[in-house]
Amino acid sequence: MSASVDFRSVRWELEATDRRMLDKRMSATQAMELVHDGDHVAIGGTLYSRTPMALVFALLKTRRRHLTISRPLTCYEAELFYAAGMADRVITSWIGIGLKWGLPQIMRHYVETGQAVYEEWSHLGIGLRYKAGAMGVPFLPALTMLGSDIARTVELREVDCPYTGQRLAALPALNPDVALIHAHRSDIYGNVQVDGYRHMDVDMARAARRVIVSVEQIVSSDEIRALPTTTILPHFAVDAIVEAPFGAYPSECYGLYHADLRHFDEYVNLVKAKGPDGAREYIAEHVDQHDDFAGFLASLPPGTLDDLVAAAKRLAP
Amino acid sequence: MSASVDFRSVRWELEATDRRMLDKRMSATQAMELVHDGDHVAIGGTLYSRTPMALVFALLKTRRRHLTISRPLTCYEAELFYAAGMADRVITSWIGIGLKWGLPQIMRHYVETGQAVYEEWSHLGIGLRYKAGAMGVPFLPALTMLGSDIARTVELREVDCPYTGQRLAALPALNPDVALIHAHRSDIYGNVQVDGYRHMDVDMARAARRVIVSVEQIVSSDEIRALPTTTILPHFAVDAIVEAPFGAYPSECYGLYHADLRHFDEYVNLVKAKGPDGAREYIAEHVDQHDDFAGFLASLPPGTLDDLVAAAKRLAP
Amino acid sequence: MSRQDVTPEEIVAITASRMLADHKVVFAGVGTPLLAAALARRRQAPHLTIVLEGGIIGTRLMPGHLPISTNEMSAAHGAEMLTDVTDIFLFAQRGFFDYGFLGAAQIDKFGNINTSVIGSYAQPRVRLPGSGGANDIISLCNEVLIATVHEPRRFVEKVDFITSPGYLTGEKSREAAGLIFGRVSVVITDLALMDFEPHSRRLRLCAVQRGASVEQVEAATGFELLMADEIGEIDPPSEDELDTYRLLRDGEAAVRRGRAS
Amino acid sequence: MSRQDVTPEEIVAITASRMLADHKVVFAGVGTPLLAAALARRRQAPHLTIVLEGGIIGTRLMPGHLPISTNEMSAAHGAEMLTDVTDIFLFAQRGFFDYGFLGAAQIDKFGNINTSVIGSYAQPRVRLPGSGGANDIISLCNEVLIATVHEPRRFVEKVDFITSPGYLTGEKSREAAGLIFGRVSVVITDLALMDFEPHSRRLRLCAVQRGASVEQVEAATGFELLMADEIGEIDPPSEDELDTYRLLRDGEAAVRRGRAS
Repeated sequence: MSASVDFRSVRWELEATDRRMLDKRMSATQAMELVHDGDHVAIGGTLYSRTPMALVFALLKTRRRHLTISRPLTCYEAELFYAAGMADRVITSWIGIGLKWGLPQIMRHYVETGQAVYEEWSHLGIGLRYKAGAMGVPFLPALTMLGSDIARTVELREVDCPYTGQRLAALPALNPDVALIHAHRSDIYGNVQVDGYRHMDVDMARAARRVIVSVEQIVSSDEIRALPTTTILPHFAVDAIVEAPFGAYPSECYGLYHADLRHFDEYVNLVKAKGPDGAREYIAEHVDQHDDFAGFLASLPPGTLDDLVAAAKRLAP
Repeated sequence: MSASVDFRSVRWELEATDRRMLDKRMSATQAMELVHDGDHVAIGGTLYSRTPMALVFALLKTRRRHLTISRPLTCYEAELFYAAGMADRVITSWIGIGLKWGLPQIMRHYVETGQAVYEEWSHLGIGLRYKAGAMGVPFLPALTMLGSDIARTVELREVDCPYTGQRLAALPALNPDVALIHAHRSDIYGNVQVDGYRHMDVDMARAARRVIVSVEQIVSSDEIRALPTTTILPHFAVDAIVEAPFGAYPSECYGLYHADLRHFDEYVNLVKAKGPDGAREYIAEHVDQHDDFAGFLASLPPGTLDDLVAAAKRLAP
Repeated sequence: MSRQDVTPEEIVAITASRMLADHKVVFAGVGTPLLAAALARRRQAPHLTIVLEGGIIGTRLMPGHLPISTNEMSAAHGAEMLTDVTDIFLFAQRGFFDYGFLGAAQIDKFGNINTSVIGSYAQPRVRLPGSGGANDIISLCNEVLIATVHEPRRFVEKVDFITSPGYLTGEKSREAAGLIFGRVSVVITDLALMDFEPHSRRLRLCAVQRGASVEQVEAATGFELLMADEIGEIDPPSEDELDTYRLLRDGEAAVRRGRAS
Repeated sequence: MSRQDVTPEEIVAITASRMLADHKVVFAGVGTPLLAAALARRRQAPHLTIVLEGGIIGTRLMPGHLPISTNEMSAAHGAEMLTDVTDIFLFAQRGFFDYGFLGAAQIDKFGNINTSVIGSYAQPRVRLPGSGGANDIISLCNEVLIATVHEPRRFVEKVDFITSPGYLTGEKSREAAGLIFGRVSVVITDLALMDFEPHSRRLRLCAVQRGASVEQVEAATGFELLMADEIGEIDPPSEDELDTYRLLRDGEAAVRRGRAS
């Protein structure tokens, strides 16, 4: 198991943090100054839904080293961090691109050659680890992962219920150094709202020590106040707001645009042909050669984003 | 502490329960057949917000005996159950009508004369007890209630974190026999939606063995599907749906109508003058003499409900 | 594709779909489980509620647009409730989900499933995607169905790694590990239907698919299968099952094309 | 009411409001704490975020319509976020709330608060409303302020019942009980401002309200108060503080009536 951060120091750090209600808008590049070598970076959304790709691309540009990446279900972004030599460890329950694309070739390469660690938990296991971190307790009890080899490999401990004597799995709190989240909108102070399902973003962000949120749109605080039940994070739980329209592309953003499966095809074909070099070629072409994520989006085939918006209109309730 | 139900038997009972997707509409009177003498009945909302008063009145009519009542913050409904000789125990964190009305006279009378038990937990303590019940675990750890006399009187136990060694309070699961909830709308199958804050209704209902929900309005399943993030309970977690417009009166229902403070004044004046007899007079006049809750509402001074609707329009975001 | 060219995947999904009773709640993953659940809703189980781990309860699937992820928008189409991932699994832990529905890269005679590594964990020959929600589903749902194609490399004496615990080492070992809820009831393949013998908790052949023999099943299984007292035979996919299945999978237009060809 | 007729409650609330720094997050109950927080937002702390246990973050209070319950609609007016009760307390447990703000029916020299029973628990002389969120607030918020009127029957040697633990029996007993977070910083009354001596954790007089004497404070306190090296004097409510406070409490119309009378 990865070295767990003591939940007490996480709390004391929060108490000591500057959490003033300021205008927290900044560029993705500026926001990445909150990420340091050796950090544990949690990535919001799941698989190819509401992945904070604008932030992921900005982080890739920094070439930070020795990162630990955590995510409920990883997509190709995990491979990019490995191919770029930035990550030592991925904490997740599932690695892949999506069912359609088969086994993830780059993750396989790095894990099978011993160059990278894939620390595997169950999906609920990860979820309860973030939740314990968000709740400010060092563990949460559950009836999952028991008896399995994944429990053994992560050295999962157990706890006896003091009332019933029932033996339970004890999921240790996971408090990322930084959480990267993509959301539908926020005000300049960081009152963040999402539509649709919430993945594990709420617990992940509240558990994290620093929180960077990219949003499709910055709105007025009055607009936030008009829909207060869609707020997932209050301003005092957010450190940086990055305006990034289509900031989840090629992931989907619920209700707004569909995932671009052809872009994943392109990536998968590239790594099928060239292995890790293909992933690095992807980074060189799509990340490094653009000043920012908007530049990447502008380089897509004409009509790409319009088509994804139209597809979402057909699908959303 | 009240005898705790083993979380295992609660689960096995759920597995064995008929949870077919049927038309679950019934009258409040019919729904009360799900409540038996000796049951633990949890009441949704808090204080005078979204209290399921139509269901509370229907339950009062049955004169069930030896009930345990649980609620995050009780209002005058707890007094009514005591005055009617229906309750032996109230599990809550706070008893009263509201700050404005001072100490609750009837609760005081019954508790101070030893005729009734007020089992006191902290507010979060109650919340985590419902949450443990809803999560299907026998306890949840927390850093509250420690060192206090409320912990001592309820025989709260502690648990050591198997990773950090930290001592934590262990809040035991609370699985009510029946939960009474008032909500904004549902379809006939019991897909239940609320607007605004959620109190502890979600955890309370999911923890309960039987769930009765009154709603302002029955809507089509298509209308439910149009607002899926406002759904708090899916149909398979609900046993009975009672259509009850203004079913929270004299409590408020978020966005729809304000609480009727004058009605509480009337009640408080009655019990100030006559003690428990005043509460019984209230029941005789407002509960027993009407066929149903609609009859009670019809007996209110003309314009009462209109005024409360107008007040809500001014207040909602 | 004509009705004659029935694929092993189709046989598995269609057989599995028949196991799902009306009015129940099924926690399905994408792929075969989701297709089987969608098919059941079109046939014997119109009130079956499909739950997906993305936080989706009561999805209405559009033929030809079945999601390839449990948390993409098409997976949420027509849902009665949207919540979050952890919450969905907590519903399972409370006991609300009648069926859990899993595939398997490797499965052993006690129903343990491996979707993590082929070879050793430290130095895997093949690093598979991992548990996802499979470990939670098999640990928490009331009844778990496993559906897979029947190959000797999948049905192994001992899985390389227990990602998702079936009956562990048999007898009462599952309960002893703390897994006090849920049970793995059946394994459905393109060759056979199997359950678990109640005492030993070993995999037991109950029925074969029409056209398959007991010997064929045994040859495709890398360990000794127990045998039920009577071995039944499973009806092959009906025309309606196949048509509906393909409609769901490929959509109206593709099915029309298939019929025309 | 004229500006001369300042009530004890007004002195408490106004003194308390001055303790709240800008940009902080305060978890306030209804009554004096909420009024003090609202006043602070109108004066030195416009970016103060008020949180209410009903599930409300960032409420904007309407003068004259301050809620009498933490979960009525007027409490949610203009809120940035609405969630549920338990979730609000979990925010507190994580450490997000800079201030917790409590009243007290009984308080002892270690800052322990009783809002449960006068007399014995089994046979109380008076059954008080109980903890509500007070026990959680004092256990979980980063810094806790206690505000109350100063009367001997409230300031007792030993509370009849510890509903909400201050420093328990003093010294390190709070931490030893497992309450490793948060601290009770000050007690604010209509007569004085007190803190807790760092070693013994006993209540210590720091300052008196203008016009009150140390002797008066001692007479109103049912136990021996420690004394700070220097006892300061607290400025009385200013005209602006009083006007703003009454505007918030009574509304524009009532204030105009008061001025006219």
